[in-house]
Amino acid sequence: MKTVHPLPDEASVVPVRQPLITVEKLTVDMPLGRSGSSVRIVDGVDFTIGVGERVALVGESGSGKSLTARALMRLDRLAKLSGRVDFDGTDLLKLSDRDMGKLRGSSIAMVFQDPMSFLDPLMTIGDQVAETLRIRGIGKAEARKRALAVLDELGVDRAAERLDAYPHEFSGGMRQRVVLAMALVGEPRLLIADEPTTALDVRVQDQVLDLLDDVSTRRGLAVLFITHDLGVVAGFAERVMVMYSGRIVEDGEVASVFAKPSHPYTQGLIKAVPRIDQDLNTLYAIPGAPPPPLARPSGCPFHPRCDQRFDRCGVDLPALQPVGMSRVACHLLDGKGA
Amino acid sequence: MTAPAIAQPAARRKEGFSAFEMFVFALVVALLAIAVFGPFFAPDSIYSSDIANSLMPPSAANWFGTDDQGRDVFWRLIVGAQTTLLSAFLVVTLYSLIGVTIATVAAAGPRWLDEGLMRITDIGLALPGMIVALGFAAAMGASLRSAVIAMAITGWPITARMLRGIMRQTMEQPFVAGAQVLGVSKWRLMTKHVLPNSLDVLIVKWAGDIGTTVLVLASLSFIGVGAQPPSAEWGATIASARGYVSTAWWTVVAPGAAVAITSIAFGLLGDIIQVRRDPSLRGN
Amino acid sequence: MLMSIDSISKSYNAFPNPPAKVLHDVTLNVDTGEAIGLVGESGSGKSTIAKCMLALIKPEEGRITYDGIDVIHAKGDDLRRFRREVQMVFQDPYGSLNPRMTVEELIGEGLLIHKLEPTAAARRARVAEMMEMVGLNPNDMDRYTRSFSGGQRQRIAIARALVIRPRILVCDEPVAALDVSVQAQVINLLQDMQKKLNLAIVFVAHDLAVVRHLCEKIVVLHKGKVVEQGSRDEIFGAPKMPYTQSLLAAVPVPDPVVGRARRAARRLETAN
Amino acid sequence: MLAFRAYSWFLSRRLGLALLTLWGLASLVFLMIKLMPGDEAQMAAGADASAAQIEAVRERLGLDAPVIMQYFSFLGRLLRGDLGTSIVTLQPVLADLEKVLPSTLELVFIAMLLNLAVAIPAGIVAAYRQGGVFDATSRVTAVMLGGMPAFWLALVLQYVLGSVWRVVPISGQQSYGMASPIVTGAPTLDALMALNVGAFFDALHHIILPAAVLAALFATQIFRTLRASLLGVLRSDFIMAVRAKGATARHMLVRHALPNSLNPVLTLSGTQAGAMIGSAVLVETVFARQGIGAYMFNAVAQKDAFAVLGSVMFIGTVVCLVNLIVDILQLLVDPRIRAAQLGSQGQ
Repeated sequence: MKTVHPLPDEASVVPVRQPLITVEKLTVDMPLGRSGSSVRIVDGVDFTIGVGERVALVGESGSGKSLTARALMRLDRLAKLSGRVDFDGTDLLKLSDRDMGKLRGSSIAMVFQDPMSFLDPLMTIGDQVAETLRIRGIGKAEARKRALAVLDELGVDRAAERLDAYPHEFSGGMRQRVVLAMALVGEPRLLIADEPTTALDVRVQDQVLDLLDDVSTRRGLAVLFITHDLGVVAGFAERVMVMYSGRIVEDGEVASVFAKPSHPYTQGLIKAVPRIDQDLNTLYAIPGAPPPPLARPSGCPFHPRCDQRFDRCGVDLPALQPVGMSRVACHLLDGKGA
Repeated sequence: MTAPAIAQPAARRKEGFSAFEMFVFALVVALLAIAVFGPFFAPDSIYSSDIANSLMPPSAANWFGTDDQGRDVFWRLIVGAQTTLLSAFLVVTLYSLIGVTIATVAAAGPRWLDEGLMRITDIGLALPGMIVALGFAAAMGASLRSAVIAMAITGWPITARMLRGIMRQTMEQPFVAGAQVLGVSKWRLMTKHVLPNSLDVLIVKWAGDIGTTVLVLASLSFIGVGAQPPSAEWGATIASARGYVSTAWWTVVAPGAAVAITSIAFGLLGDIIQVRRDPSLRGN
Repeated sequence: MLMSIDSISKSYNAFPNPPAKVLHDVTLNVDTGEAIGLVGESGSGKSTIAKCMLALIKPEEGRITYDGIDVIHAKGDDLRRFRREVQMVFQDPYGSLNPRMTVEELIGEGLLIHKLEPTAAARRARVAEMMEMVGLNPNDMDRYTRSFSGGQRQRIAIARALVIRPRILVCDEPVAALDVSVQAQVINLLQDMQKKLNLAIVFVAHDLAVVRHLCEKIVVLHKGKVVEQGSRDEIFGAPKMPYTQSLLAAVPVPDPVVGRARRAARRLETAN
Repeated sequence: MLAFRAYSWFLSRRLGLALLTLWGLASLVFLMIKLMPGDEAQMAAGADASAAQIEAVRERLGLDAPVIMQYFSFLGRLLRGDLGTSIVTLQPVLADLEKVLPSTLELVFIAMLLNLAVAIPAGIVAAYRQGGVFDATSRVTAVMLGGMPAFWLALVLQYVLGSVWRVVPISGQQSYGMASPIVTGAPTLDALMALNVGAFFDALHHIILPAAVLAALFATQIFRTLRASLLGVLRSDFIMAVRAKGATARHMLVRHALPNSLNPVLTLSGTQAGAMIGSAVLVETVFARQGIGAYMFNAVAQKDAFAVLGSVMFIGTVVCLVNLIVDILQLLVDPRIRAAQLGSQGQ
């Protein structure tokens, strides 16, 4: 199936999806040295991903987007998590390590930014892809057969011959396919993709996006796509969540967020990106830089850089509130001085 | 993209010293103080024999007992501390100077020189250092001086190899290319940009090296190619006391413990500095 | 013509494997005050060209001439003038500034080694002036760079390069490592400096949108060869070569309607 | 074909380096001989030699020729296996060493087994439970053992375990009357070959303490290296990917983390095998074993400089060979090294 996932019509009613994963008040704290203190990287994040839905999580470095994604699978051993992550009726944060392990790879899988560093250099590609199945007690021959099938599906050329090759013998784009195969072979229902195309050249990025597009449509796979590239979001996702300084500041359908961003940060971000299809005289530049997690400003974390700030912004932390079909965390929505 | 930005402020935070770290610092300072000032208080009798009082067990008069010549073990240890530590410092300083020079010339020089120096270093690394040092010391005539020279000429390869590797890494950094584009001289490039950003690893190594050197020096003396009796150097002291283990254990235990404590103290100092540079190596 | 690169080739020794050729017969020119973009994917040789232009490496074949200087063989006064007039800014804002130098030392180093200001006080004044120009606070002069953000570091790097008034600034992916919201600041600063100082900018990048925004002339590279070069309108409006076309078609557009339409059209084309 | 070319390049490079090292060693030993104070011929001939004997030795060693010629003839003698003559035993040094080598190799072999058998499991557990009780205690132990002089540890343990508690023999290689016919020269091996179980366990009983002391000296290094390497690997990205597949901790450790962290351990144990032969000097004499170390110790004590320098040359050569073998083994084991050493053949 060679189609680009259609854009939901802005005016039409958004199809109601069965929720697959619901995240409530998720916080992630990372310890600081041995002093016993810690820093809050993700600060109370709520969202839902529906069955088969593709959601993009956009943010800059230090915004907490990657840690949010890893928290869903409890992959950071040092991170202290709190809140609720409800997947299919079970709270993942309350599962035993053993039960969580069973879920990883089979219900939720993950692909990462730099495929090379996420492959074991000493194990053949075939063994690494089949491993997800072998761990679950599937026989060697059967696991290998299914690994080969997935590699074929993802367009790895001469997959059968290359099952016994090592990661360093593959090119960047092929490695990303292998990593994707590793994630998909367990037939997960949610795929978390952490900047899977950032390290790739544009043409390879495009192929990988096409691949993700096809696979998720064909398998009804929900995708949480983490990126900082608004272009990728626009071309791939149905919904976008914008993170800033550990919180979600805007969440809505891609079409409406890009057409009419509500949060000043989202507005700035969209205006700040140069475009291949337009000439502009000067780019809009958001002043300053994102705050480090240890030095977050009071009130709305974006207020020092915001050109629409007013008194209240430096004092109160705005909550994420529904606005039409979207959710936005900004005091402007309450009206000035309200 | 996210990880380094988060890790940095955490890694940069200054932390206070733990009780254990304070203890190690205190131990090192105490050892240094003993080595520098101790011998001034030592009685002259430590070099003269008093057979009537030989092999006396520890008592109020002789805290660590006396040896086969009736000399006070405690005061001989104090005097030996100076010999041992001074020699160790000398050895480490000498071979570090050789190592830094060779590494800098190799890193800055043309390819053939780098290749040549590194092959020589490889040879040095491939050979068992203590055995070659033993050979040199034996050839030059067994004495503490021979042992120190032998260890200095066999000790430099690790430093040279390590520092040259680090300097090459530093030279790959964009700021070095930036300085070249700016037109800085080779001398300024090495002294202002490359060396300052490479040497700190070596400083960490120095503390640990003192500990190892104390051990090897004692070993050479024990074998008989280092300090010779009646020197109070610890290795030589153990060598001359080894026949009395069963009759007067203190004559062997005390100097051995002195070597162990010194070597462990400096080794721990090295570890502490290293962990402060790279907190990920730490235990908890 | 300020700098001309005349059919240079370069290979890297990969012994025991055969040497890998990374540049084949590359020719291009840089004129005074123009912004020229070198674009290509990884392995296209764009950074190698930049290094050759800065005389950090030497091509085996071909000539590079800067304002009458034979760059590959330059020595003495010629080399000194070349080093003063051709400067660069790197991608990595963390590795490109010596962590053991203060901002003043960093920016002032060029003034010092080219003896452009007689006294330390005069140097300091020039550094302050330059800091102001690139949007930094001169009060931060005595600080080390470790507490600065990526965007600020890139400003320091730009100030360091520009304080000695070069005529060419080679930028190797200067915004690729920066946060999206900070990229625009640096792009605008470079654009601003180019106009103010009549600076020629050689902009090496993989991001075609940024290149389109900044450069009047574009050189497209693929596997060490120049595939196509031309003005901004030629390359982005009517690319001739299939490689350029495929490269442009793959760039995502931050607009869901346009972006999806482009992808759908392209997939239809590749399917046929 | 590319792979074959790359392999042969790697092998010839390693062989070349080994030959270069041997040449460097020979030059160092020549330098040592020249550093000796006094008349070389006089010393080689021995203290009681007559003037005529001294002149004969001078002639044989070519000591009247220019230094450079002496150097070449020295190299020539080495190539013929002439390591000089001991002035005490009056035998060629090589012949003496051949007799005592098996005993040392036996000691080193058993010490290496003990070393790896203790240090590797300890390193794994300490790294996996970083910061735990085992990590803390094993690190303290490693620091303590690493700081103790081996010869002193040998003396103390010999006294406590041998004289006071009497759980091991005080010294020697075998008990009186337990000798087997000498075939290899290594007591345990000879006992096995003679099918004498009693003698085998007797020899083992004698070797266990010296081997343990030698092992302790080196186990601390293996432990620290493996722990650091494993900690590094456990933090790496692909371990997270393995966890994301749902692997159990055990699977992750055994199949991924450990293979990826063994490389520095392998390199180190190669160097150690050589260094252990050298460190035998510190242990063998304490336990009155008849190995190379004891031979060298006696040579030093009797001021038999030629025997000392011959032993240095000999031990150095053995170490070079061991290093070469380990390098080649490493190439065979690790595809990543293969990739790095042989040049990337990817894509």
